[in-house]
Amino acid sequence: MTKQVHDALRNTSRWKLWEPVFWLVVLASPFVLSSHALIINEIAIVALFAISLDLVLGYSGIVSLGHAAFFGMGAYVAALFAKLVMPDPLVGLLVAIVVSALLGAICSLTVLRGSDLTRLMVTLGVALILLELANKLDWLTGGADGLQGVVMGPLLGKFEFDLTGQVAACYSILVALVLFVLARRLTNSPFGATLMAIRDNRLRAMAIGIPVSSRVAVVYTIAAALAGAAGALLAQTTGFASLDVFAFDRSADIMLILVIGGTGWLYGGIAGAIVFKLMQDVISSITPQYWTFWIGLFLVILMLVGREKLMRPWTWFKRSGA
Amino acid sequence: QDNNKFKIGLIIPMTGQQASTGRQIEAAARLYMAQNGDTVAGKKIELIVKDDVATPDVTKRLAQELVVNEKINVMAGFGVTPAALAAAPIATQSKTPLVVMAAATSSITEASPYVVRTSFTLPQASVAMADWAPKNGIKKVVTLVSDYGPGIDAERYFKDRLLFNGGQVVESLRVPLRSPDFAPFLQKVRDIKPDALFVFVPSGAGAAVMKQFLERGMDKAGIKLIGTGDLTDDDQLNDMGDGALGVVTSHHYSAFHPSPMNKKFVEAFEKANKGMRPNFMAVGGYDGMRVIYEALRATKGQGGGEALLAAMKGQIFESPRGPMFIDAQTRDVVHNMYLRKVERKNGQLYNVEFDVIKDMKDPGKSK
Amino acid sequence: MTDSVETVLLAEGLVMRFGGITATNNVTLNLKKGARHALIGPNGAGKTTLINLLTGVLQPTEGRITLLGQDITNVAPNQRVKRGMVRTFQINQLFDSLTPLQTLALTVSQQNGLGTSWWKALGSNSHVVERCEQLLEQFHLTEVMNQQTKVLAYGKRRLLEIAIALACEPRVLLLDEPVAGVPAGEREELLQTVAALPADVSILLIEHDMDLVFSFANRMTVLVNGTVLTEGDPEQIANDPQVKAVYLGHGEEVSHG
Amino acid sequence: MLTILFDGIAYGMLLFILAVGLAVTMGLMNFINLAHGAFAMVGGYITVLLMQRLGVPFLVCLPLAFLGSALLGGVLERTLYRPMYRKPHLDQVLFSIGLTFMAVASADYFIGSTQQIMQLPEWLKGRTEIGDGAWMLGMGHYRLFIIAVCAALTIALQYVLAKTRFGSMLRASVDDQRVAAGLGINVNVVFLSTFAVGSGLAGLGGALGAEVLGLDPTFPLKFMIYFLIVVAVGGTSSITGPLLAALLLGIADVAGKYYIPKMGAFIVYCLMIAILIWRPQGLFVRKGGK
Amino acid sequence: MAELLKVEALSAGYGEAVVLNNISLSLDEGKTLALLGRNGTGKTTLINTLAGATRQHAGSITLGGTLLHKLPSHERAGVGIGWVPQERNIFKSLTVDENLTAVARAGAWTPARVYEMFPRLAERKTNLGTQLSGGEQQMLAVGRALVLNPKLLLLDEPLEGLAPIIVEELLKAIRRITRDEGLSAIIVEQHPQAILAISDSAVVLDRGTVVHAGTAQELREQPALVDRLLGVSR
Ligand SMILES: Nc1ncnc2c1ncn2[C@@H]1O[C@H](COP(=O)(O)OP(=O)(O)OP(=O)(O)O)[C@@H](O)[C@H]1O
Ligand SMILES: Nc1ncnc2c1ncn2[C@@H]1O[C@H](COP(=O)(O)OP(=O)(O)OP(=O)(O)O)[C@@H](O)[C@H]1O
Ligand SMILES: [Mg+2]
Ligand SMILES: [Mg+2]
Repeated sequence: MTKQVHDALRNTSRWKLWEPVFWLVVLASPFVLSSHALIINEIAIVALFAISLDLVLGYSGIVSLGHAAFFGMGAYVAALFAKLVMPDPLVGLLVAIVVSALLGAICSLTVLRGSDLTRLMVTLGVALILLELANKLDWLTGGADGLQGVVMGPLLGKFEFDLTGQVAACYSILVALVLFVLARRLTNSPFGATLMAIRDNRLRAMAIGIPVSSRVAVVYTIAAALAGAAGALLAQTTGFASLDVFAFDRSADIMLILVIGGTGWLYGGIAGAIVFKLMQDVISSITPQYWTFWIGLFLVILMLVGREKLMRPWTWFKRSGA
Repeated sequence: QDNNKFKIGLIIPMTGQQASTGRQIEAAARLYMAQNGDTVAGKKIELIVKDDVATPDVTKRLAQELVVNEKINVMAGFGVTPAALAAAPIATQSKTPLVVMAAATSSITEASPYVVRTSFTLPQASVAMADWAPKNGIKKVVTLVSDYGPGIDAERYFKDRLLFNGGQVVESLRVPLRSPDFAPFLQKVRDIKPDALFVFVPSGAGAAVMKQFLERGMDKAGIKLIGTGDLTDDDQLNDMGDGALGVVTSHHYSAFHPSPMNKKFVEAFEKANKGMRPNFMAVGGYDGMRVIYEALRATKGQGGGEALLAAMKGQIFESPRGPMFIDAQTRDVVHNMYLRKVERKNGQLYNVEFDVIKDMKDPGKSK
Repeated sequence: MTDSVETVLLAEGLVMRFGGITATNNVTLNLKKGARHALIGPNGAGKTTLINLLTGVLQPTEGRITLLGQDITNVAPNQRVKRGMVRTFQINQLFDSLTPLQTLALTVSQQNGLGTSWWKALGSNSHVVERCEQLLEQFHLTEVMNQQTKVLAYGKRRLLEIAIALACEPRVLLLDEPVAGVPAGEREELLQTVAALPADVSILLIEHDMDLVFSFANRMTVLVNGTVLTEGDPEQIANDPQVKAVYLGHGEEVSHG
Repeated sequence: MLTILFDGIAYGMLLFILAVGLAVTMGLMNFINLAHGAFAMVGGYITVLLMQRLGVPFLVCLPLAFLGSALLGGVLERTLYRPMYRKPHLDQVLFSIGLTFMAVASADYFIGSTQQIMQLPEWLKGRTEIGDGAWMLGMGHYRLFIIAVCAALTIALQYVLAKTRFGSMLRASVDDQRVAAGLGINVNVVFLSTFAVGSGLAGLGGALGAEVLGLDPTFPLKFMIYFLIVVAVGGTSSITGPLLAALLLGIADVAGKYYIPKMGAFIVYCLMIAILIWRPQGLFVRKGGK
Repeated sequence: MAELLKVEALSAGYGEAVVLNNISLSLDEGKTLALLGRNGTGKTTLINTLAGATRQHAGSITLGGTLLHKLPSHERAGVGIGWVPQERNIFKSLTVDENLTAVARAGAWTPARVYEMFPRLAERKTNLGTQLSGGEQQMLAVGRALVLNPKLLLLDEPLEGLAPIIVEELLKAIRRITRDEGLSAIIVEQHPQAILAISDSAVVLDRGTVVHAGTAQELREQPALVDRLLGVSR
C-alpha cells in the first residue's frame, strides 16, 4: 500500500522511456540535418523561452504578455558583455542569466496582485518601457540600429560559431537541455506542487500555509533567468542584439507557441516551438505575403477542435460527449 | 550545385508594418526580370523571396540559410536598417555581395565591404532640403522626425547643413515610431511659429502628419511643410487629397520624373501591378536588379562574390530616377537630388521636380 | 470548563465593516485548549466573516487577535497556519487540477517545511508518504486518490476539503459547516473523525444541523447580527428563550431524528 | 494650454470609441476577443471604400460601418465564437489572434497593403479658435465631432446596461449560462446581440478613427495594445470606467508629449503600470469590490 | 384535481453515461412531492432534466398539457418551471435585486413580495451575489425561482445551510404557497422527516430508478421503511 502511494506520487517525476530517446534525437539533429542547423538553433532558443514562460503561466497561473523583457535583457547583456568585457560565450551566458534574474526579482513585485488582465498589461508595459529605454540609451545599445560589432569568442576556446550554424545549434540545445532538466526537477518537487496549488486556488493555498507572494516572486525570478538565457543564446549565436528582442510581437509569439503546445507541461513549450517555427518557415517560404493567413487558420482550427482531438485523428468522426 | 543557375536571395518585409516596402521591391524586381529576360551570360537567374517581417534576427538567419543551403550568389532587399546591418557580417563571412534596395541610414555601407546600395541615403535627401530652404526664405525651422535610426540621421544632417547655410533649427522633436496621434507635437510647433516644419516619418505616417498639419490650420498660420520624399510617398500621394498641394520635398525619385525611361518604367509597373504606382522603394529594387544583372554580364557568369562586387562598383547608368552611379570607393549610390512640389497633373497628384542638385554623394561619408 | 484552562485563541473587540454593513460588531471570542466549541447563529450573522477574520483572509476594521499568547492581528494568513491555526471552507476550495494524493502530499510537505525543497521529487520523503496514506484511508479517499479533484463526486470533494485541514496538523481547527451536502447517514461519522483529534486540539465548529452541534460541542457561542448574543454550555443554550426566538425556533428541528 | 486639454480629450474619446466594443465583449461577456481590432478595421474599410469608390457621404457611412461589422460579428458569433465561450481564456486569446491574422492577411489580399486615406467632408475639416495666448482654445471640427458622437454613445450604452433588464440578463448569462437558461433567459440571443453590438461599436470606432490613426491591414495588431490598456486601466465592469480611463490616458499622453516630448513613449506605459499597481482591479470597479 | 406534471419512461445522463433509467411519475396541481434517495442516486439529475439543464435521452415530460421535453431550457420557465439548483448558482456579478429582476416574469410573485418573505434579503438588496452569506444565497435562490411565477417549483436541497428557524419558516411558506396559490413543488432533501411533513406524495430513487412511490403519509408513519429505502443503518 505504502508503495502504491509512493509510486503514484513518483510516477510523474520518473523519466519515461521516450524522453531520453527524444533528447538524443534532438542532440543528433544538427548533424543529421546539417543544412537546417540554423532553424534548429532558433527552435532550441524559442523552446527554452517557452519553457520559461510555462513556469510562470502554466505552472503558476501568472499570465504575462511581456516575457520578452527578460529575453531582451539577456540578449543585450550577453551582447554587451561580449563587446565590452570579454568574448567568452559561457561567461557571458552566466552574466546574462544573473542580470535577467535580478530584473525578474524586481519585476515580480508587479505581478503579485490583481487580475489576469492587470498582469497582462503590467508585464506588457514593463517590456515596452525597456524597449524604449534601449532605444534611448543609444550610446550603449546602438538604439534603433541595433547593437553591432559583437564578436563572439569560440565556445570553450575551441569551437568557432560557423556559418552553417552547427556549433550554435549544439550550444543552444545543450544549454536548453541543462535548463530543462533543472526546470523538470523543479516542477516535480514539493516546491513545484505548491506552485500548482497557487495556480488552482490562491485562497486555499494560503490557508494551508503556503506563502503565496514569495513563491510567486521566486518562480518569476527563475523564469526570468531562463528567459534571459534564451535571449543570451540568441544574441550570442547571431552576434548582435536589436530592439525587437523586447518587442510585443515576441512576447505574443511565445505565448502562442506555448499555448499551441499546451501549458503546464514542459514538453508543451518544446512541441509548440517545433510546430510553430517549422510551420512558419515552410509556409512563409511558399507564400511570403500571406503566410499569416494560414497560421491564423491553423490557430482557429486548433482552438475550435481542441488540441487533444487534433492530435488523435481517429476520434474526429466519433460523436462527442455532452 | 546547379552550375547554370544564378540565385538572388531577396530578403524583404512582406508582412507587418513594412509590408508595402517589400511589395514595391518585389514587384520592381520581377518587372526588371520580365523586361530583361531571366538568362544572363548563360546563367538562369532565380529569385528567392523571403519574408523577414523586418525583424533583424530573422533576417540574419534567412541570409545565413540562403548562403549555406541555397548557395545564393547575391543577397538583396533589406527593408530596414537593422535588418541590413544584421545581414552584413554574413556577407563579409561568405563573400557574398549584398545589395541594399531600401534601407537608408548612411552607415550601412560601412558595415561590410560587400554592401552595395541602390536606394538612397537620408543625409542626401535632408541636406538637399537644407540647401534649398534658406534660399527660399525659410530660416527658422522645427524638425519633427520618427525616433529611430533614419529619423535621427535626417535630423542631424538637416540641422548641421541648415546652420551652415545660415538658417536655424529652433526645436528638434522626435516622435515615437508608433505614435498614432501627432497632435501634441504639432501643437508645439504651432506655438513656436517657425518658418517651416521639416518632417521625416516613415512612409505611411506621412499622410497622417500632413492631415493633422492642415487640420491644425498651420498652413494658414504661415508655417510651411517641408521634408524628405517619404512625406509625399508616390504610392499614397493620390489619396492624400488637395491638402498635399504645394508641399515641397527633396528626394531622388518621383514617378513624374520627366524622362522617357521613367515613363516606360511607370507604365509597365502600373500595368503589371493593378495600377499601383511605383515609389522610391520600387526604383531602388529595379536599379538593384540592374546592378546585379550588369555585374553578372561583366563577369561573364564566371566570377565569385569578389568579382561580382568589383563589377558592381563604379557602374554608371541611367535609372528611372535619372543618372546614377555606384561610387567605387564607398559602394554607395550617387545620384541627383530633386526638389519637388506636389501638383495636380492629368487629374492626379504628383511630385513635380523643379530644381536639382546634381550627382550628390552621401554626405554621411565625407566626414 | 474552568478559567484555569489555557486560552489558545482570543479575539477581542473584532469589528468588520463592508461599506455600510457591519458584519461583525465588537465580537469577543475565547477558545480554550482542547475545546469543542460551536458557533451558531442565523444566516448572515457573521460567522463565516469571523472565521475569515481569524484566519487573516480579511483584515478587521478594529480589534485584536491573539493566538497562543502572541498578537497575530497583522500576521499573514500563511504564517497563522504555520502557528497552528487551520480552517475549512463553507464552499469547497480545492486544487482542481491536482489529484487528492498530490493535494495531500503537497500539504504535508509544506507542513513539514519541505515547501521550498525543489530538487527532490514530491513524495521522496517517506514520512510524507506515510502521512498521506493515513489520511487517505481515514477519509475513504484511497480509491480515488489518482483522479483529478475536479471530477470527484461532491461527497468525496467535501471529505478532501476536511482532510486537507487535518493534513496541516492543526492546534486550532476552524470548521465552517463541514458537513453541508454530506448525506444524513455519513455526517456523524465525519464529525467523529474530527472529534477524535487529540484532546489538546481546539476546535471551533459552525453548523446549522442542531443534532450534530449538540452531540459535538461542550461550549457554544451564539452570534446574531454580528454581535455575540450569549455564550454557555449546550444545556444553557438549548433552553435560552432568546436563542430559541432568533435561531432555534420551536424546537421541532432539534428533536427530529 | 486649453488646446492641449481639448486635444487630449478628443484623443481619449477616440481611444474610448475604439475600445468600448472590447469593454463590452471582454468586460461583460468575459470573452477575450483580441480580434476586436479586426472588426474595427472592417468598419474602417467599409467607410473608406464606400467613400472612395462609391462616393457615399461620410455621415451615411458611419451607420453602415456599424451595421456591417455588427452583421459580420453576428455571423461569426453563430458560427465560430459560440463554442469558444466555455474554453479557457488562453484558448480564446489564441483563437482570436488566429482570426486577427486571417483578417490582416485577407485585407492585404483583397485591398492591398498601402495605407488608406480618407477625405472628410468640408464641414468637418476646419477649426475654430477662441480666446488668446495661453488660454487659446483651438478646436478641430472633426475632433469636436468625435467628442459629440462619443458622449452620445456613452450615455446610450450606460443607459442600456445599467438601467435596463438587458444588462442584468447579459451579466447573468455570463455568470452561469446553464442556470440562466434554466431560469428563462434566452442565453443565445443575449450573447448574439451583445456580440453583434460589440463588433458594431468596434466598426464604428474604426470608421471614426481611420481618419486620425490611418488604416492599413496591420491596424488590428498595431492598436491592440491601446485597446487593452484602456480596458485594463478602466476595469471591465462598466462603461464609465473605460471612458474615464481613456480620457485620463488621452490627456496624459497628449500633455506629456507636449510638455516633455523627450519622454514621449514612456508616459502612457508608466502611467498604466503605476495605476495598475495602485489599483490592481482597474481604476473604476463596480461598487462593493471584487 | 388536475394533473400538472407527467413524466413517462424518462432516461437521462451525462454524455454516454446513463444516470436516470425509465423514470415515471406524476404530480397534481397544488401538491408537493418529496424526492428522496441517497447521495448520487440521481435526484439532482432528475431535477436538472426537468429544468432542461441535463441532456435527456428518452421519455416524455408533460407540464399542464405542454410537451416540456421538446422545449429548450430557456422556454421552460415561460411554461411554468421554477428551478432552485442544488449549488444555488447565484449570479455573482449581479446585485441581489438584479438577481431577481433579471429573471422576473409578470405575476403574483414580485421581488417586493420576496423581500417580504425574506426580510434579510431586503437589507442586502444592493450587495453583489457573492457578498452574501451561504444562507442568504439559499434564500435568494428560492426567491429567484418564485419571481418566475412558476406552476411547478423544483427545489433541490433548499434547506441546506439555513438556520433552523428559517427552515421552519420556509417549510411553512412552501406549504402555504402550494395550498393557497395552487403551485406544485418537487423537493429534494437530505432530512426526510422535515419534508415528508409538508409533502403529499413521495418518490424514492436508487441508482437512477424509482424504488418506491406512494403517499407521504405512509412514509411518515413508517420511519423504518424510510430508513430501509434510504439505506440508513442505525
Ligand atoms: N464582501 C462583502 N461585502 C459586503 N457584505 C458582505 C461581504 N461578505 C459578507 N457580507 C455580509 O456580511 C454578513 C455576514 O456574512 P457571513 O457570511 O459571515 O454570515 P454567516 O454567519 O456565515 O451566515 P450563513 O450561516 O448563512 O453562512 C452577511 O449579511 C453578508 O451579506
Ligand atoms: N456533470 C456530470 N458528469 C458526469 N456524471 C455526473 C455529473 N453530475 C453527476 N454525475 C453522476 O450522476 C450520478 C447522479 O448524480 P446526482 O447529482 O443526480 O445525484 P444526487 O442524488 O443529486 O446526489 P446528492 O445527494 O449528492 O446531491 C452520480 O453518480 C454522479 O457521479
Ligand atoms: Mg457562513
Ligand atoms: Mg443532488
